[in-house]
Amino acid sequence: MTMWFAGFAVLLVKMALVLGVALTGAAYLVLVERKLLGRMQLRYGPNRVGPFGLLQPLADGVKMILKEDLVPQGADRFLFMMVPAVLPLTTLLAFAVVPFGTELTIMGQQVPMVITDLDVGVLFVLSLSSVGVYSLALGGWASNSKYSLLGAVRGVGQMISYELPLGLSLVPVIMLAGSMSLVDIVNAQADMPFIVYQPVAYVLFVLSALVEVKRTPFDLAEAENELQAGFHMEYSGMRFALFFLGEYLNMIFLGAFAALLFLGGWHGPVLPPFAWLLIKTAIMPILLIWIRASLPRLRPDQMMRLCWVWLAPLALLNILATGAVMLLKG
Amino acid sequence: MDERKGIITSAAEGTRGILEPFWVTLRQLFHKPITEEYPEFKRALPERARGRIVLTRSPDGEERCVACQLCSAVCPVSCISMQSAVREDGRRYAGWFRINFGRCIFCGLCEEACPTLAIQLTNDFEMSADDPMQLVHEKDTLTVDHGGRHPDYDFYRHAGVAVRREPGSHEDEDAPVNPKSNFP
Amino acid sequence: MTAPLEHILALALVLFALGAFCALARRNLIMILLGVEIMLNACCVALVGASLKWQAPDGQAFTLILMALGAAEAAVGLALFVHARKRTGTLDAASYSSMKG
Amino acid sequence: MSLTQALFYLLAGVITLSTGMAVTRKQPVHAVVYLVVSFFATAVLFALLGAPLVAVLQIMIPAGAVMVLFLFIIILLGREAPKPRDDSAMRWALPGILAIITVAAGLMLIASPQHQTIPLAMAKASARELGTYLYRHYWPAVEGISVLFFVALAGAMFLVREFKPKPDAQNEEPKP
Repeated sequence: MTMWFAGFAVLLVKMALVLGVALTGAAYLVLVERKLLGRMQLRYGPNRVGPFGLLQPLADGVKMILKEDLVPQGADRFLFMMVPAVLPLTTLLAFAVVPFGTELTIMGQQVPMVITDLDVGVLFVLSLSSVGVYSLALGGWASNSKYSLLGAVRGVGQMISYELPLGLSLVPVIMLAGSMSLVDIVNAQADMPFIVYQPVAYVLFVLSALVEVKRTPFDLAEAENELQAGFHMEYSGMRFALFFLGEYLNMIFLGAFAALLFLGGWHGPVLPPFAWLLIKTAIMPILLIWIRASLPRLRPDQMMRLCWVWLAPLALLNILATGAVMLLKG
Repeated sequence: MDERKGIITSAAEGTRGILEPFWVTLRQLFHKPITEEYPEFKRALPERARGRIVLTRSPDGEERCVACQLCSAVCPVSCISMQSAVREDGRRYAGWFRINFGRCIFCGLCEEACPTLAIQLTNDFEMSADDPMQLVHEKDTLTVDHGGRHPDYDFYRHAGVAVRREPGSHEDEDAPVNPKSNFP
Repeated sequence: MTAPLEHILALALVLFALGAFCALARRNLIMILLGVEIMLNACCVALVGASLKWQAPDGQAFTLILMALGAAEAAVGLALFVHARKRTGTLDAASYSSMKG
Repeated sequence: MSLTQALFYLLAGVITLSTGMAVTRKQPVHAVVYLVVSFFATAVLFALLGAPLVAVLQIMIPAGAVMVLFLFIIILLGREAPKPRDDSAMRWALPGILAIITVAAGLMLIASPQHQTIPLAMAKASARELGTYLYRHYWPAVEGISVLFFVALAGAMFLVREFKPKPDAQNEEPKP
């Protein structure tokens, strides 16, 4: 019984740690994005609150909490109030299967550095990402606003379309690792990260991930110059902040996911495993910010065409090729 | 795809079109920002910039405003209000004068309407406040002790109060015409 | 141990009845299709329970096939509704009566 | 009563309640939201009944994809003007009675005294075993489903294509 309680306590501590790291990371990712975008556009970005603007996330948080929480007339009140929680919730749940390193030995006990090592980890993550679509669809619908509705229709269309290449791009990795558990997948990359064998899958994954987090050049759901702010236009204060938090958590999560599936997870020389994972996780958000600074927005039909004419068939061909090579090699 | 170009040329051009912006943004990342940071560095505003409204004084230190209500009438957002009063010597002035800067759009029409050049727009624009009521300025905060853009002009030297001097001795005034000497 | 098989089957039965009720009583085409989805879900519950009872993966395998079936059915059904709505401007099942003698 | 047993009855209650709410909602969006709750609870139930792969796929396909599709179509088609003749109690009576009779009969069968309950042991099917089993024994079904998907895709694309009536299709007389 004491063992059970100890296990439970360790689990709670792990959850608190992951929650704290993820939320702080998301808050500071906003700062990093604003700074980087600023420098890429020949300006400074936030530099007033604290040294180098380091306290800016705190100031943003205080501002968001103190802002008035508006519910538009004719809105579906209950759905409108509840929906912003969906996106951060699903993303934080997905962090439960992310392993942060090899096992840790505390007081003679082997403690795995993952909240739960699910047998079907990759599928779990994909299923949660498909649930995140609800925040968009319901948020846009419940606001009772034309722009929100149009944003929701576009966003749902793009997200359910791009789940296909996202899922299919991960199949070769699962085939190579022979398991859907993230720990097993990372352990299978001890010698060589999968990006070496699967560069096409990595590119497909990054492109689909870009669509899944709805960022430029695929931010059609919130295209400012056509739809004001799209599906979250009517939200204000902390509810709006929750949408934002969800988006940035999602960026970090996709970074961690790509690091685990393609870049070899925590494996790396010299530095401790956790540091390697952090570095590899940071690649994706910074890439996404860089893309945002560089490329203009696509048209909806161009985006759908990219998905169904190029990405999905390419992902299928990649699976076929991987299978053929694996068969030939035995 | 352009029909005159081959598929390889257009693919190469497309790839270049996608990749080149990345190089541009990366290069700019290491440039010095061109931002001029505001509270430390303030740009000199042009003379005619339209900012906070003031009530100026004539060279002898008297208020220029004669409370004629023209500025209030012309104001498109109706942010100016006042009450006129008359001094014992017949000189008019504003009993109270109020501008609601929360509504003011700084269009400058009041300045154009003013016959005495009393109301003027300055190039001070830093007037934010926590409370909207702090943006309602009264006469004591509006009045300044100089003549603004026209330091030498004095309305009462031309008109306004009862004429005390001989005709023709005022500023810019020609000698009165003698109607009897004007016959051909 | 978990609950007895009978209780799982009872749950599946209640769900199936609810789905059938929805498909029969509602007039909105979307609600009818939702009823069908509920019935499919009830079948899944029964199959997974049975799979646990006999310790055989057949039930779970069939659940997967049923899910795929449900997805295909929803896709075609909803495409039909979009088509029908485009031509007639309504989703009321009672208004599709042009074949009535 | 063990923890898993209590969890089962809790989930059964949630599923029944939310499905019941879904069936009776006027607004299709609310019905879909309740049904999503029901499907989520079903997914947890599957995990409880030793089917983790099915549970995850339950979240992914019915709760994540199909219901989003429903929501998408409802949003796309927009709100309809309320009909003069709405769902009345009379129209619901017959299906309701039929459903209640079915449930009552089934429950009586289950609760009959000569029938003894079979408690289930805990078990868990691993994803790998289930996949192997599926492809070894039911590969024709998997192939059939994939063909069905292809046909469904083609059918859906055929149905929602731009509807252009030919200008003179009806008036044109067949030439002799």
